[in-house]
Amino acid sequence: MNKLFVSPSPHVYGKQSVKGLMYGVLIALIPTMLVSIYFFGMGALIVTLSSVLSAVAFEYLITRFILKSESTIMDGSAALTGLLLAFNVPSNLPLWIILIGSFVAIAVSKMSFGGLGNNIFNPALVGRVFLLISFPVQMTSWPKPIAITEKMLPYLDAETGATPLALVKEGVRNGVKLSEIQGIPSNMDMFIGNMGGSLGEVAAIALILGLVYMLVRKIITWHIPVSILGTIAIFSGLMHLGNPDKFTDPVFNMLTGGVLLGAIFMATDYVTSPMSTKGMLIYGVSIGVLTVVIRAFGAFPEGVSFAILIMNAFVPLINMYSKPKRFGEKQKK
Amino acid sequence: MLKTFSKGGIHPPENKLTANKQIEMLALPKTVVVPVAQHIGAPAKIIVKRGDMVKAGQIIAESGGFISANIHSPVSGKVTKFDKIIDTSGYKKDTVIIEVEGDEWVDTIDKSDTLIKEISLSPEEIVKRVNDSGVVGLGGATFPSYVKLMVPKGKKADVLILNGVECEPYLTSDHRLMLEKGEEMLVGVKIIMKAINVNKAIIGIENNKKDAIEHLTTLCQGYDGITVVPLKVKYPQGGEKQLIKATINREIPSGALPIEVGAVVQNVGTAFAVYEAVQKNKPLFERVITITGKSLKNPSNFLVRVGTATSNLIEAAGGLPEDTGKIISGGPMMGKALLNDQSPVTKGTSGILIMPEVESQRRKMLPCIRCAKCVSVCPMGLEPFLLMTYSVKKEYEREEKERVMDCIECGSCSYVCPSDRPLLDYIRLGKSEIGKIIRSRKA
Amino acid sequence: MQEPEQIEHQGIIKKIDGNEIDISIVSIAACASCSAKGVCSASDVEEKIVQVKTENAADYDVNETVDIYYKQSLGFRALFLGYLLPFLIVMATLITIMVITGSEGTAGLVSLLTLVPYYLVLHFTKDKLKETFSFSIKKSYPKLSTMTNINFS
Amino acid sequence: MEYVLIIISAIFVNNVILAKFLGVCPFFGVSKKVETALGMGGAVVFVMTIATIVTYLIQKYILDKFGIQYMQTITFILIIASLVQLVEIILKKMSPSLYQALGIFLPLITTNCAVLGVAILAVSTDGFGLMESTVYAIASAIGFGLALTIFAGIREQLDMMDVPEGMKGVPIAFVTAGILALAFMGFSGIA
Amino acid sequence: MAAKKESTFINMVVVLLIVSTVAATTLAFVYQATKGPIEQAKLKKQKNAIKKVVADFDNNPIAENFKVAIAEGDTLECYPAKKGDKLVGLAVKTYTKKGFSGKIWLMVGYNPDGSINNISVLEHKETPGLGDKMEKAKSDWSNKFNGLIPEFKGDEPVNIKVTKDGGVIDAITATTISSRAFCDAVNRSFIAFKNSQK
Amino acid sequence: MSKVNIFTRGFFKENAVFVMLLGLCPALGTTTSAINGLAMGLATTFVLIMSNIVVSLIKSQIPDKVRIPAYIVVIASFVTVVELTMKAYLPELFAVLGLFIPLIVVNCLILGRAEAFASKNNVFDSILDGLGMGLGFAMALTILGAVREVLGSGSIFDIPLYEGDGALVFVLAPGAFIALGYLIAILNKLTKKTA
Amino acid sequence: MNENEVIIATIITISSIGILAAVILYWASQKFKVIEDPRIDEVDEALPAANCGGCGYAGCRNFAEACVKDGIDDLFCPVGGNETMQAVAKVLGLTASEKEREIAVVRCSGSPTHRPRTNAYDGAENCTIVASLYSGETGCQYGCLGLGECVEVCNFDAIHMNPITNLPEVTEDNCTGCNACVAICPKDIIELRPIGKKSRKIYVSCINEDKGGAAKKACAVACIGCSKCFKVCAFEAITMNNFLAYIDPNACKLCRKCVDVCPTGAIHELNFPPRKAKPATAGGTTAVKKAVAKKAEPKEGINLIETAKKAAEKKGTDSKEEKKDNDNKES
Ligand SMILES: Cc1cc2nc3c(=O)[nH]c(=O)nc-3n(C[C@H](O)[C@H](O)[C@H](O)COP(=O)(O)O)c2cc1C
Ligand SMILES: Cc1cc2nc3c(=O)[nH]c(=O)nc-3n(C[C@H](O)[C@H](O)[C@H](O)COP(=O)(O)O)c2cc1C
Ligand SMILES: Cc1cc2nc3c(=O)[nH]c(=O)nc-3n(C[C@H](O)[C@H](O)[C@H](O)COP(=O)(O)O)c2cc1C
Ligand SMILES: Cc1cc2nc3c(=O)[nH]c(=O)nc-3n(C[C@H](O)[C@H](O)[C@H](O)CO)c2cc1C
Ligand code: SF4
Ligand code: SF4
Ligand code: SF4
Ligand code: SF4
Ligand code: FES
Repeated sequence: MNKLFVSPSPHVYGKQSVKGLMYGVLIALIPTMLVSIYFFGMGALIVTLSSVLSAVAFEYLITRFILKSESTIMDGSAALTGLLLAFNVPSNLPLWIILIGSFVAIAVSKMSFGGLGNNIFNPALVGRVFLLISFPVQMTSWPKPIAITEKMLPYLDAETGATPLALVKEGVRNGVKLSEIQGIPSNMDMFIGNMGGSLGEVAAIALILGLVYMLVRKIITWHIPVSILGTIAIFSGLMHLGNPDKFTDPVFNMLTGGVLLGAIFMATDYVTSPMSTKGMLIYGVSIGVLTVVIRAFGAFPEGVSFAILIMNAFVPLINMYSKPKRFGEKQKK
Repeated sequence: MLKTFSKGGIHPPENKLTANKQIEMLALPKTVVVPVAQHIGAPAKIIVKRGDMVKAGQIIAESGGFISANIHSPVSGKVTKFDKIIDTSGYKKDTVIIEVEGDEWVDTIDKSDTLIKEISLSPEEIVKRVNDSGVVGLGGATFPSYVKLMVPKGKKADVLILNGVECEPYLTSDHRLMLEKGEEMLVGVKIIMKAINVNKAIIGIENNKKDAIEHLTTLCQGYDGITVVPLKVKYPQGGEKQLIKATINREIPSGALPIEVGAVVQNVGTAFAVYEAVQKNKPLFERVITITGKSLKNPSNFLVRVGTATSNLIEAAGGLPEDTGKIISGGPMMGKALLNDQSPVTKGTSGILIMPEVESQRRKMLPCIRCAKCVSVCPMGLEPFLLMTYSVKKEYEREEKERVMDCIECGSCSYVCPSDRPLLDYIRLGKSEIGKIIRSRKA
Repeated sequence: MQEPEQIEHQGIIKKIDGNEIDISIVSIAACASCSAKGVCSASDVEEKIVQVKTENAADYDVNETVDIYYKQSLGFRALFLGYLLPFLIVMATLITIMVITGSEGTAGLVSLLTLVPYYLVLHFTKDKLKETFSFSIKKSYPKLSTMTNINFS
Repeated sequence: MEYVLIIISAIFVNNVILAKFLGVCPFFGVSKKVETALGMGGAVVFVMTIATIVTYLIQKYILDKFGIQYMQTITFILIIASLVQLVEIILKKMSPSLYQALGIFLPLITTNCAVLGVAILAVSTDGFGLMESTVYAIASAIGFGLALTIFAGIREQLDMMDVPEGMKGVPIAFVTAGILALAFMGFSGIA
Repeated sequence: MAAKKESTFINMVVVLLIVSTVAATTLAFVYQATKGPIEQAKLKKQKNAIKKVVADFDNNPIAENFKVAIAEGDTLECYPAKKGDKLVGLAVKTYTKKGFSGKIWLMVGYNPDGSINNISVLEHKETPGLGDKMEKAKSDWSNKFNGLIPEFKGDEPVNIKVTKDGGVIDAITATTISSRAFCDAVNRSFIAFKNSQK
Repeated sequence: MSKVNIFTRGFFKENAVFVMLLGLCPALGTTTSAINGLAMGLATTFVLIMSNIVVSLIKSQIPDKVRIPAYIVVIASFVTVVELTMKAYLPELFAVLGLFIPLIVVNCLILGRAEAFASKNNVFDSILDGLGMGLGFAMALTILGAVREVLGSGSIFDIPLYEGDGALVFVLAPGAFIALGYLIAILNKLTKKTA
Repeated sequence: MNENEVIIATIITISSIGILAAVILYWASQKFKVIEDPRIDEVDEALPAANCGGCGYAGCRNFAEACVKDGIDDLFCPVGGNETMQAVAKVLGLTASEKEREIAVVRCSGSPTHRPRTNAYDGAENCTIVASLYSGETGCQYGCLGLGECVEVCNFDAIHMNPITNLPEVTEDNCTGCNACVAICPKDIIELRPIGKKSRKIYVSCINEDKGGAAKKACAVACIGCSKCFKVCAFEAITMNNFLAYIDPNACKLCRKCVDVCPTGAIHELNFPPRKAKPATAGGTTAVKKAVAKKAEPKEGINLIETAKKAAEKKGTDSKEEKKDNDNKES
């Protein structure tokens, strides 16, 4: 007889693995990727590839030469961070800026904290916000989308325009009534992704497809995305009713500025979101509120990235004060 | 919607390979090795001498305290040796070794198959008989059953819940028992009801045993106050807290016993054992054991004498497959991995599972990605990832505050973790260290 | 919600008198982790004596290290009475007088002066407060490892 | 509205610690336990407010009156240092049990950049009267408490994590604070 | 440790009194000594600012300053620059509250014909790297204004506006808010200039 | 302790910013450029030396219990001197450093040195100590300022190094924290190796 | 206001504020007398600041407090040892009693060649967890589990796993005798023993309490309880209990007779000079040990002996495999 294995129970294991989950999210992002190539052409491809590759490379180099530990690049999380970072920047961003972004995401925000699972803040978003504040010019000039069937959009020197949110912000600041602002795409265009913006944030339909896929494969639960979207819808709806000239309507709010990308793919990042369902709801609602507040009153036209980062900081507190309901805990006193 | 418990739970592949295999008698072994500690609580004290001739059903070791149980000889033959034999934990424990000669039972046992419905004994007598017969819980914890039949002063039970859930994958011994000995079991239920003075009993059965549900539902018509409740298939529904929640929607408070919410839980096998003890005067020395495994030639349900070596069962089921990597006593979720195939089966053995080598090895542990899957499956509402961290960092004080002692060790968390973290291993470590601290605090 | 959180502080038993135990605790300054605290007496470490009543005083010995604890809510109540309530009173007075007289000087001065009666009230309710703020004591948990706190050296 | 803007600005947009760099030492020192951080925040609200009221009065009725504004630094520091001690003494005298409870709960409050800095900022901001100064002080203190509490939460979590050797302790705390400040920049422009 | 001095109430009070008095006295003298230079530094700063924005002059514009009302309760200070007796320019100290963070103070210099001669930034709190490009030291953006004569249509400025709003000024990249504020301050100063002509 | 040691330990072994983490507010708040950092460092050094001198001179005259208020008065006086002098002769720099000049008074470094060193040692040693500690502090601020300036504005001591703006964050608050964090990490690593 | 008035105003204000501050701060210092004994700080300074808890107190400072309060008669800092205690004594004006330094010895020599594996453990890598689950990967239920929890808890880099023997080894120079490893080992394998003259020690490197046959079957170098050493010891330093010999370090005169008679080589000698070559009379393993001991640097004693023993018996193909296994485990 061979030597038997002895281990404590349980002796069987579920099918999900870290790799599987990460690759699952990557798969869920494929539709978005395709739409972005459709509208932004070469740029989308180059930015995405360089971001993903550099993120993976940085992680490899850090594990190999600085931490001198086993390389972790195969688990897919670095690639995912790279991909999401790319989805959060304009498709005409110069290469060197992308490299800085993915370096900040991987080295500063992830590996400094100990790598996968240890970071407090969403790496891709830290990378993005770092870039946004460091290189505001490059980070806020968005190529105008052109369907690939008409013409393949080149990488760096595409014609640029503003995002719908920037248009609105600009207009409202100048006291123009919302209904009179020029150049806002139709809801349908926004739904399929025919508008200016970061390359992964534009295609609502593709993002929602990804959400469905992740829900079906039980990669994520509904709590975070639904609570974010619901809050944004209700909160911005109320403000819109209060002053339709100044505050945009809920549909517009949901379809623009990366709300979907943020709610579905970035706020749900396991590592940086709360552990209990109650916590997830608190987290989601807060992100929704912050997003609307930043959009309506702050300097930045879009607020999801900041809202998620700010709430990332609150996650330890949320975890501390919203424990799951223990079995046998006394019901209401 | 089928009833089930509200929080957490998983659904591992069921793999009930032996669901349709009738219970067979396993041939008597040549020798039996009977451990004196087969139950929770104090080990029993040996009362036979070397060389003594014993009959099946004869008491060979006496209960060693309030929480303890008598041990009876499972066979007839000669006591050849008292020895310390490596048990399932690898540590040496006291055993009685008996060389089998014939199969002579103690006279008082009614060996017939006839069903005796009449319950003639008084509750006190029932408890005494159950105690004398060495009946312990067959659901896995091997808690001396008579203790449970004595409702503590000031407490009142109003319902008896029968645990026919058998939520562990692979195992089918309770399932078969319910099908084949349903009538006897129901009488056993009646006896327990009488002992604890309740007039309501619920049999909880998971919906993957439709035949048993049907069978017992029909039989129940003849028994007042007993109902069958089909339950959604979800592990660990068999845990008593979960079962009580699922069937009567009551939650046992942290650290309390079922009686706190007026319930008593017994395994269906225990009910059958009670029937045999009370109506047939037969002590507990044999039980139904499932021997199963994907590469096993002939997975079966056997009626096995306590003390039979595991290897005997394996032989009877077609021999140990080449690719064996692990032998587990019990189910894959809660069972204990055996060091070798020599250890004897005990009253608590509900199954022997042979796992092929490819499935036996754990995957490499990765860092926790805080995916909260363990939190969402924990039926006790705990945060396993946190408990493990506290164990690793030896932060036992905080771990205690996170209610680690509530963990029922169901293993759902380890099962589901995508990072393959040995959550339960470390939680157990925490529980045992904290247990020590709590005891020292009381002392 | 959860079990009542506790606030704990380690102390050393100074005196045992019947079932009253005097425990000395060391309260450290906000800049406690500052590596210069050893040289900086502006941030003096301070010793305070806390009295605890307990049934089983017999279990404890003088000089034993013990944990004093009380409910977290009690801690926040102390915070409220000690700092927040006087703060609210000051603010209320400040606003009222500003609105009535419009004079900053008066408002500022009077509002600061309201602290005097406030503390007097505290003084007169001393005994009642003493009942409220009662601490419990327990044996120190064996510290098996010290947390990896930020190490300022 | 004026006040709302002062409040939002002082708590979020120009957070004393994360944007103005005042009181950084206690920020890194006290932020190990969330409850302590919360309590500290409450106590600082009181101290900062009282200190600001007193220094405001001194500035307006003594320094400005006699034209000796240049003595601001020396006066303020003496006043604030004594004030903090005075509060503790009075509390101890007046209600020993309360004082004990706080002693177990909170670290001592020391004068630091935050209290002095906020007092100076309050009196030197154009258009700030007593009310505005006071509100500003309160909001700054709340901002201080908020940053402290968030940071304490993060630190408690980081203690349980496997931060690489070289980054453990101070460095990672700074990086975390940096990213926190980055996140808080999202508030910029509000107000 | 050096022998510690015994603390008694009296000696403590006395010592502190002495320390305070000595400190106060010293400071008072330092103050006296620096008072002049401080004033001068302030003056020099203002003078420099004026010098930068208007043509050569030989008078003392600061001494000749006058206030001009531009709206109810809102006045700006003007400094006439003269060569001989001839007015060669007017420096207007102006501000705006529309900056990205807080007030911006400018010194706008006008030629007698109302065209802008030059502008210098006195004080601002705009973001380094963004809004601070309005400073001459950081970029020459503010030279864009030189030579322009602000025009108005009613109360609305016409040309001194960022291009986005229909004006002629290209905003500093990614800094529309500061640029806009800058224009606002300039327009305000022009009202003062015009009113001073009356 | 040797004189050399008294002087040098402030640079590395007991560096106020990198090792002892003292005076963090000015260290973060004024280091938007190397020159600002240097100026702040020197201002602090001046106060440190002067207060060390005075404290060590009057130490034996001060009753124990009022030494802290007495020291505070001394320190605050020198801070005011610096303040006035800067206003008079370096108004531009004063405008940049602003609030942090009066805040020198609460810099633990200064009170700490007065307490720990000057109140126990003679004048000469105290000067050395103040000089060492102060210059160490100034050095730290300059390094941090230089790093932030290079990364954030693309220049060093106002000398441009490359085209363009650099990563703006480093001039802003977040960059200050992050840069100091990594500087400390690197320094830890270096000192550990040599040790 | 003219200049003189300014000066006067300054002086008056500051002086009055100064006096106010003096009064308040004086009052404060009266109220908050720091009762903490300054000697605590000094003692604390003298301590190694390892905060290891080896002294029985939560940290060095607590220990310092205890020293100041209770005197140092019953206290000992194992990390700093006698030197530190002298220093502490000096601060307090007391005298410290000399205490012999103690260091950890590992009482198990069941390397894989001596103690075959009977099963493969595959759970969390933590000795305590294994111990609570079952007896371990070998037939000996007493022996070292080899997962190195003792290594993890040592703050002084004094104990390491030898990848070949899969047993922990103590680096005597680093070991402070802090007791951390002793306390954590779930099998009670590690013992603190006085360092002995010239660091020499003789001890039974086994804690197997089974009868000889069973013990020998599980592990070739186990103490089989044959009592030979007991009989040969002239100083009554050896006791027999449960088929296991124990050598009392205080009674042992380091004569090494017992080492020679042990049939399994379970008695180890540490840091002795090499012996003169003598015809190998005792069992094979002992002979090997002796032969090697000649070459071995005295300090490394057991480690080298073990390793060399291993080398001598290298016929076993197992060794390579084992090594690989260990490597895997450590990564
Ligand atoms: C000390 C102790 C006392 C118990 N007393 C009772 C009892 O009075 N009544 C009862 O129904 N069960 C009693 N139990 C049994 C438990 O409720 C439970 O059924 C047993 O531990 C096995 O449960 P498990 O198989 O779910 O782990 C007791 C258990 C212990 C450990
Ligand atoms: C996770 C878990 C799963 C369990 N599953 C079962 C089960 O499937 N069937 C069962 O009879 N007992 C199961 N038990 C044991 C029950 O909790 C309980 O102890 C038993 O039903 C009591 O009956 P007994 O004393 O007659 O054994 C389980 C316990 C736990 C903790
Ligand atoms: C931290 C921060 C500081 C900023 N500072 C300024 C500033 O000083 N001036 C300014 O006009 N815009 C500033 N902005 C940018 C504005 O918020 C906004 O992005 C800009 O006005 C966009 O307009 P534009 O691209 O159309 O110019 C800042 C943004 C951030 C995040
Ligand atoms: C559902 C899901 C969402 C994720 N979202 C992000 C993300 O927004 N940003 C990111 O850097 N990594 C994301 N990751 C990858 C991974 O969790 C991340 O790199 C860790 O934060 C690194 O520790 C995501 C992973 C999953 C499974
Ligand atoms: S083993 Fe314990 S912690 Fe894990 S899921 Fe089960 S009850 Fe929860
Ligand atoms: S399931 Fe595993 S990876 Fe997920 S939170 Fe729990 S321990 Fe961490
Ligand atoms: S000596 Fe003890 S703790 Fe160390 S490895 Fe062996 S069993 Fe584990
Ligand atoms: S080997 Fe053991 S006794 Fe020696 S220092 Fe390490 S942990 Fe302490
Ligand atoms: S320098 Fe320490 S708090 Fe500001």
